[in-house]
Amino acid sequence: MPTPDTVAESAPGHGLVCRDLTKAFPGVRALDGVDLDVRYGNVEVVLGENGAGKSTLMKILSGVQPPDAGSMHLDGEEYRPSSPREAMAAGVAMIHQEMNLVPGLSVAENIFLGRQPTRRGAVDYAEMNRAAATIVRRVGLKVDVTRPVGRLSVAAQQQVEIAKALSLDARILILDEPTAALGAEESERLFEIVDELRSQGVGFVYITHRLREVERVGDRIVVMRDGRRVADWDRADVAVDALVEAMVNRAVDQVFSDPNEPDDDELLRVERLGREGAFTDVSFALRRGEVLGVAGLVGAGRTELARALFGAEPADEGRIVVDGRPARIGSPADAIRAGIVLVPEDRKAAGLVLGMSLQDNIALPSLRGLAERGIVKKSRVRQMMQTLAGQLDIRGRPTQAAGTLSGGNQQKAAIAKWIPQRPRVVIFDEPTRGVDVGAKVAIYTLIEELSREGVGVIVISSELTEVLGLARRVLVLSHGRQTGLLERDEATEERVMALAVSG
Amino acid sequence: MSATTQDQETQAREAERPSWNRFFERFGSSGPLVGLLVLVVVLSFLSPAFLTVNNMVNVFQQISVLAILALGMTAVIITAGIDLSVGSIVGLSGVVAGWTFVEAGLPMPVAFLAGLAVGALAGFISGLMITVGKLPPFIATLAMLSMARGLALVISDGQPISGYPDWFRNITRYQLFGVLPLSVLLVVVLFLLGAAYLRYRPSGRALYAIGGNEEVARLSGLKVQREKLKVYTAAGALAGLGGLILLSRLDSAQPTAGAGLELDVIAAVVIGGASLAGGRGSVSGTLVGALIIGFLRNGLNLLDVSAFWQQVIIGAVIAIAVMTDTLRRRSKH
Amino acid sequence: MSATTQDQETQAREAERPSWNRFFERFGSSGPLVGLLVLVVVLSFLSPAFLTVNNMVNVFQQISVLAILALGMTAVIITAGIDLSVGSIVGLSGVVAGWTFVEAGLPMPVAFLAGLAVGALAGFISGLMITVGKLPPFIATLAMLSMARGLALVISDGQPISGYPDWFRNITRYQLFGVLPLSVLLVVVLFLLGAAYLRYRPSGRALYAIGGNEEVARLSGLKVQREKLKVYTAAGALAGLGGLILLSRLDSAQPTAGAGLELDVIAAVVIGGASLAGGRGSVSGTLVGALIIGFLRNGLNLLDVSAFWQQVIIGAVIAIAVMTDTLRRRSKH
Amino acid sequence: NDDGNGNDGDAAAGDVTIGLSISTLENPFFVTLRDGAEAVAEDAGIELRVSDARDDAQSQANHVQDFITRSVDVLVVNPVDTAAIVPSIEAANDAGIPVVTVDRGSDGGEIAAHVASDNVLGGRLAGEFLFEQIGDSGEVAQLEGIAGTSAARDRGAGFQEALDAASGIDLVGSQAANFSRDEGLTVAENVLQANSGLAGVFAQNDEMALGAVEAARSAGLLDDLVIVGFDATDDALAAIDSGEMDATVAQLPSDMGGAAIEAAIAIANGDDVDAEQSVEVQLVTADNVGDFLE
Ligand SMILES: Nc1ncnc2c1ncn2[C@@H]1O[C@H](COP(=O)(O)OP(=O)(O)OP(=O)(O)O)[C@@H](O)[C@H]1O
Ligand SMILES: Nc1ncnc2c1ncn2[C@@H]1O[C@H](COP(=O)(O)OP(=O)(O)OP(=O)(O)O)[C@@H](O)[C@H]1O
Ligand SMILES: [Mg+2]
Ligand SMILES: [Mg+2]
Repeated sequence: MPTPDTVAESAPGHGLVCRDLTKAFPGVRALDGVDLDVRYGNVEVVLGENGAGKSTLMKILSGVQPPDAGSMHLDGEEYRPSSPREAMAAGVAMIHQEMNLVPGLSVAENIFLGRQPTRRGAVDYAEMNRAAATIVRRVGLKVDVTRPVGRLSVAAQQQVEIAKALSLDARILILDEPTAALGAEESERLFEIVDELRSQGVGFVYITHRLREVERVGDRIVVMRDGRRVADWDRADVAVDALVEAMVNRAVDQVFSDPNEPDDDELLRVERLGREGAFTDVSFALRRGEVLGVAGLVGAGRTELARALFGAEPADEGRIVVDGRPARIGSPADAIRAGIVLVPEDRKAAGLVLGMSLQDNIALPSLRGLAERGIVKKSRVRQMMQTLAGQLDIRGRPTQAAGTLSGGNQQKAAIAKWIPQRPRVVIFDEPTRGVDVGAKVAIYTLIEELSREGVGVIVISSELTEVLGLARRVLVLSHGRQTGLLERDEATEERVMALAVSG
Repeated sequence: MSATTQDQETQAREAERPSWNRFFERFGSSGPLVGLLVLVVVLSFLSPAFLTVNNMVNVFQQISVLAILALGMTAVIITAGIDLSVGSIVGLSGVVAGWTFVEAGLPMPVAFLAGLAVGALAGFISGLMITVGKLPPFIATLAMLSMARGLALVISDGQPISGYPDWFRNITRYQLFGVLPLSVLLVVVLFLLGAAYLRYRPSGRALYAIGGNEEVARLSGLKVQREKLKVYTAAGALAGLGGLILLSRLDSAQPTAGAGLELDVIAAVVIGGASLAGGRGSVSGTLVGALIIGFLRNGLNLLDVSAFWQQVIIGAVIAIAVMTDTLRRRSKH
Repeated sequence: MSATTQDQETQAREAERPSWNRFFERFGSSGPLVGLLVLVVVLSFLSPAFLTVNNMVNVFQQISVLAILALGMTAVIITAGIDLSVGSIVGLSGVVAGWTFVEAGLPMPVAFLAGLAVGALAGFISGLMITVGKLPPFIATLAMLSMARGLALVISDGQPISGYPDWFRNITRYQLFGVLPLSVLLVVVLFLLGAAYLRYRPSGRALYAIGGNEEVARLSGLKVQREKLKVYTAAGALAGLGGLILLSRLDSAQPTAGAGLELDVIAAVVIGGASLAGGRGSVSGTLVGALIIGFLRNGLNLLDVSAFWQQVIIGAVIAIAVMTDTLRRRSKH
Repeated sequence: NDDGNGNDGDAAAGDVTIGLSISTLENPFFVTLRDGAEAVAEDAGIELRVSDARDDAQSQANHVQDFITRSVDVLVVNPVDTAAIVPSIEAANDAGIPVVTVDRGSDGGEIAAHVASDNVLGGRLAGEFLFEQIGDSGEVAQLEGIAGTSAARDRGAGFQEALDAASGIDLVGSQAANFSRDEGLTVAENVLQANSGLAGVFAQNDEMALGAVEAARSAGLLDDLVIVGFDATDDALAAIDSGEMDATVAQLPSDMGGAAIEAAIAIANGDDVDAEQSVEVQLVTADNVGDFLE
C-alpha cells in the first residue's frame, strides 16, 4: 500500500524511504515489492508471520544483502549500502535476530568491535572498558565488561547486542526481535531507552512477535505476509485481533484452555538434583500427562536444570527416577533411551544442523528407526517429513538447508524432530522464542495434545503468561535454588515474581 | 551448506535442467567432474599416448593406493576432522606385514592381517586421542604421523624388507579379463561400499550431522565419540590396506613408503567437493579428485614436463580446479 | 541479575587462586609453559650439557627460523586459517635472494629485499586465492606449497647457490655482548611487535573476531577480506625473512630448505594454545610452543637417542603436551 | 665438466628415445648426474626424457610405468630403492625394454648394464681417512641421511666397516640430519654441545657436512674438527679447497650419468656393453682437490 505523499517524504530530514524492494532466494520470493518509511523520532513496528520476509527486509536496509530490485533513499539521497560498514557510516545500524557476538572476545570488545577507542594507534583498553561499562549499565545489564561474551547467558548476550547498537549513535536503528530472549524487566528497560532515543530524533524499525509490545513502543505498524506489505496502521487505530488477522489471514484464538488433568502415575521424580556452579537441591515429581512450568528470572539456572535432566551436562548430585527406577542419565543418548527429550533454547547452536536439509535434521534422532535392514529409507524420511510438516505447519521445502528457514520455522523443526521418538517426557526450553502468533498457538496446542496423550511436559519460559497459562504446577528457581513449587490456583503472577527474586 | 542439501536443492530444480547436467549432479558434484573431463580432453590432444587403454589402466592402478586412503579421509573430513597420519601408516603397515612374514616366519595371510590390524590400531589410537584426550585432530594425527613413521623405521631398522611369495606380488599384477587389475577392482568395490555406507547407513548419515554441528548431533542422541572413533579406525585400516597393496606392487616393504602422501590424499578429497569445515563431502567426488591428481601427474610425465615445473603446474591446477568449483557453487546462490 | 552474581562469584574465585597461577595465565596459557618447564627440568637431569649458556644460545638460535614462521602462522591460525606453504617459501626466498646476488650480480641489500618481497608476494597470492577465489586456506596454501617449491627448484636448477660476502654470513653469527645472537634478538623484537599488534592494534583485535565468527565480524563492519589478505601477506613475508636468516646461517641458498617445516610450525602454534578452529592464540604461547619443539629436538640429540626412536618420542611428547593443556582447561569448566 | 666424455658418435640415430627415472632431483648429486646424462644425450642427438621420483618408491613405479606406456627404447633407472624397483624392472623386461641401472642397482630383474659407484666403499674410505686424520683415537660423530634410504644405509654401512676395523675410535653420536644442510647445522651444533671432546664428523652427504662446517665455525672449532662429507659437490670442493672441510668422496655423478646414457645408446644400437661398469669412487682431500675443481 504505497503512501500517496512519496515525494514529500523523500525530502531531506525525513529519514529512510524504501520503494518496491524485491528479493528472491532459490525457491522463494522473500520480498515482493515492499515499501517502508522510517521517519526520525518514530518507531515503525513490523509484524508478520515467520518467514514473511521481515529479517530479509532489514538485512537489505542495513547493507547485509543487496536487494534484487527497488530503491532506497536516506534523507533524499540515494542510499545503496554494499556492506554493514557502509550502512553504519550512513547512520543505519541493526541488532540482528540471531545473536551476533564473538564468544571469545570481552563484552567491551564486542561492543566496540572495529571501532575501539585508540591512543597513539593502540587500543585504549581503559577507555574502552569505561565507555562499555557506561553503555552496558544503560541497558540495565550488570556485568564485568572484561568477561568473554560466551560466558554470559543468552539474555545477557542479547543486552550486550543492544548496548552495541546504542554505542553506534545511529540515526536509524533496526531492532530485529530484540526482546525474544529477554525477561519482562529487561524488556521494559529497553523500551525506556527507545523512548529516550525517539525523543532525541532517532528513527526505529522494531520487529517483534510479542503483540503486547506493539502498544508500548510502536508509532506506526506495518504487517507483512508472504514477502508483501499487506496492511498498515497508526497505533491508535488498531486492536490486537485485527493485527493477528492481518498477519495470518485468519482469526486466532489465543486463550489457554485448562491444562490436562494428569494421571496419578509418577513418570519422573527428581530428588535433590544439582550441578556445581549451576543449580542445587531441586526436587519435584512429574506425573503422566502433567505440564510442569519452570519460572525464574533470566540466569536463574532453568536452562541448566533442563540440560541436566537431558544429560547434556549431567547432574553431579541427587537422583533422577524414571518410572520408579533410578536412572543414570550421563548423556543425551541415555535420556532419549529413558524417553526424555529436550527442545533447547538456542536452536541455532543446539537444535539444528544449519547446513543440513530440513528433512535430514528432522530424521536425525530417528535414523535407526527409519532404517530397514540397516538401510535408511528415503521414502520413509520423506513420509515422516510430510506428516510432521503438516502437523506443525512448518513452512519450508524438505530439502532446504535448515539455516535458511525463517526463525519460527526453525523452532518448529527443532520441536518436530522429537515427535517420532514418542517421548514420555518433553522439556521445552523457551519453546516460543521468535515464533509468530499462529505458530505459538500451534505449539501450545501441541503441548496440550502431548499432555493429553500422557506425556509429561516441562515448560521453561521467560514469558510468565505462557508458564501460568500452560502449566498445572509451577516450579520457581532463583539463583540456582528452588524457591517454590506452586499449584495452579496459587500460581499468580505476583507470587511467582516474589519467589523468583527471593533467595 | 551440506552436500546433502546441495544435492537435494538440486533435485528440487531437477526438472528444469538438461539431463546430462542431472547426470553429473547425481554422480557427485559436477564441478570437479567437469574439471576432470577438461583435463582428459586437453591431455588427449597433447599426448597421443594418453588416451590408450593401457595408459588408462596404468593411471587407475597408480591411484589405487591414493584412492583407498582418500576413501577413509573422506569420512574423516565429513566429520570435520583430518588425518595426517595415513601416509605414515602406509609405511608402518607394509613393514609390519613384511616383518611378520620375513622375520617372524608366519604365513602370508597372517602377515596381511597383521598389517591391516596395525593400521586400524594406529587409527584407533588417533581416535582415542581425539575423543578421550580431546586433542584437535590435526595435532593427534600429526603425532601419529611421527610415531608411526618412527615405529616403521625401528621395526625395519631402516632397511627394506624383501622376499615374498610370487603369488603375493601377482595379486596387484593380475588383470581380470586382461584389462582390469585386481587393485582397481578392489577400489571400485570399496568405493561402492563407502558410498552406500555414507548414503544409506544410519551411522553414515550421522557423520554429516557430526561434521555439521557436533553439539547438535550429540543432543540428538547420536553417539558422537563412538562414531568418530569408528571413522579414524576405518581410515587407519584403509591406510593399512593401502600399505599392503604398495607392498605387493613394490614387492618390498619400505619404511619410508607413503611419506608425504597425506597431502595428496587430502587434496583429492577437497578437490572432490568436501569441506574441511565438515558436513560436506562425497565418495564419488573423492574418486574424481583422486583421478584428477592421477591424470595430472601421469599426463605431465607423458608430456615430459620437467620435474620442477611439474610441481608448479600441479599446484596451479589444484588451485584452479577447486576455485572453479567454489566460485561456480557460489554464483548459483 | 544472576548473571551478575555469577560474575562476582568468578571474580571471587579468581582472587583465591595462587598468584603464580595467575602469572602463568597472564603470560599465555599456563599449560604449555608448565610443559616447557617440565621438559627443561627433565632434560637438565638427563644431560649435563643441556642447561649450559652455550646450549641455550644454540637452541634459541636453532629455533629462530621456526619461531619467525610461527609468528606469522599464529596470526593466520587466529583467523581460523592455515598456511602450509611457509616451508616452501623459506626455500623460495633464499633461492631468489641467492640468485639475485650471485647470478644477477645485484648488491646484497637488493637481494635481501627481493627475498623478502617474493615471500610477501607468495603470501599475498595465497591470500587472494582465499579471499577472492574463495578457496579453503588448506587448499590455497597447499597449492602454494607446491608452486613455491617448484619455482625454487626451477630458479636454482636444483643446485645450492653459494658465494656471499662474509658480512652477510656474520649477521647471524654475531653475538651481542658475547651471548645474544642477532637472530635471537630479531626474534625477540618481532615477537614483542607481534604481541603488541595482536593486543593493541584494532586490526590485530579484528583477527580474533574474524576467527571467532567471520560473519559476525563482517556484520560488525570489519574489513574481513582485507585483514585476511594482510595476514597471509605478513605470514609470507615472515617466511621470506626466515629464508634469508637460513641463507645467512647456511651461507648457501638451498632450494629444498624448509621442506616439511610447516608441520613443525603449526605444531608450535597449537602447542602454544591456539585453536585451529580460530579465535584463540597468543604470541607468547607460540614462543613457548617453539621452545618446546626446539628443546625436545636438542635434548634428544644431546642424549643421542636413535633417529628412529626420536620420531616416536617427538610424536608422543607433542600429543601429551597438548593433551595436558586441553584436559586441564576442560576440567576448569 | 663432462666434455671429456664425448662419445664415439656412432649412435646418431635420431629416433632413439631414452627414459631416465631419477630417484630425486632435490639433491644436487642427482642433478649433476642428470646434467651428465643430458650432455651425452645432446651430443648423440637422441631424445632423453627425465622423471623425478622425489625419493618415493611408489612414484618411481608410476614413472617407470609411464615410460613403458610411451615405449621408450631403453630405460635408465636410478632406483629409489634396490628392492622396490624390482617389479618395475620386471615390467620393463616383460615389455621388452632393456634396462640400465645407475648409481643404485636392482635386487632382481634383467639388467642390461649397471653403472655404479660403490657407496659402501665410499663410506669405508671416508671413515678410514677420518680416523687416520685424528690419529686413530678419539671421539667421532656421524650425521645420517634420510632414514631408510639406500644412500644412508650403504654409506653408513661402509663407515661402520671402517669403524669395526679401527680400535681406538669412539662413535659418540649418530644422528639423522636428513641430507639437509639446515638440519646438518642444527644436529651438528647439538652433537658438539653434548660432546666437547669431539674430534671428527662423518656426514653421509656434503650438504650435512657443510652444515657441520657452519656449526664448527660458530663454536670456534673449525680448525680442530675433522669433517668428511660425501658426493664432492661444488660447494664441498670449495670448502675443502679453503680448508674448512677435510675430505669428501667423489662418485663423479656427471660421469655416471654420461656412462649410463652411453651404455643405453649402445644397447639401442644393438652393440654389446659391459654388464658392470664401475665409475671410480675417489677420496677428495686438500691434496687432490685441484683435480676436481674446474
Ligand atoms: N539465505 C537464504 N537462502 C534461502 N532462503 C532464504 C534465505 N534467507 C531467507 N530465506 C527465506 O526467505 C523467507 C523470508 O525469511 P525471513 O528470515 O526474512 O523471515 P522473517 O519474517 O524474519 O521470519 P521470522 O519471524 O521467523 O524471523 C523465508 O521463506 C526464508 O526461508
Ligand atoms: N556456556 C556457558 N559457559 C559458562 N557459563 C554459562 C554458559 N551458559 C550459561 N552460563 C551461565 O550460567 C548461568 C545460568 O544460565 P542461563 O542464563 O542460561 O539460565 P536460565 O535460568 O535458563 O536463564 P535464561 O532465561 O537465559 O534461559 C548464567 O549466569 C550464565 O552466565
Ligand atoms: Mg526474522
Ligand atoms: Mg535459559
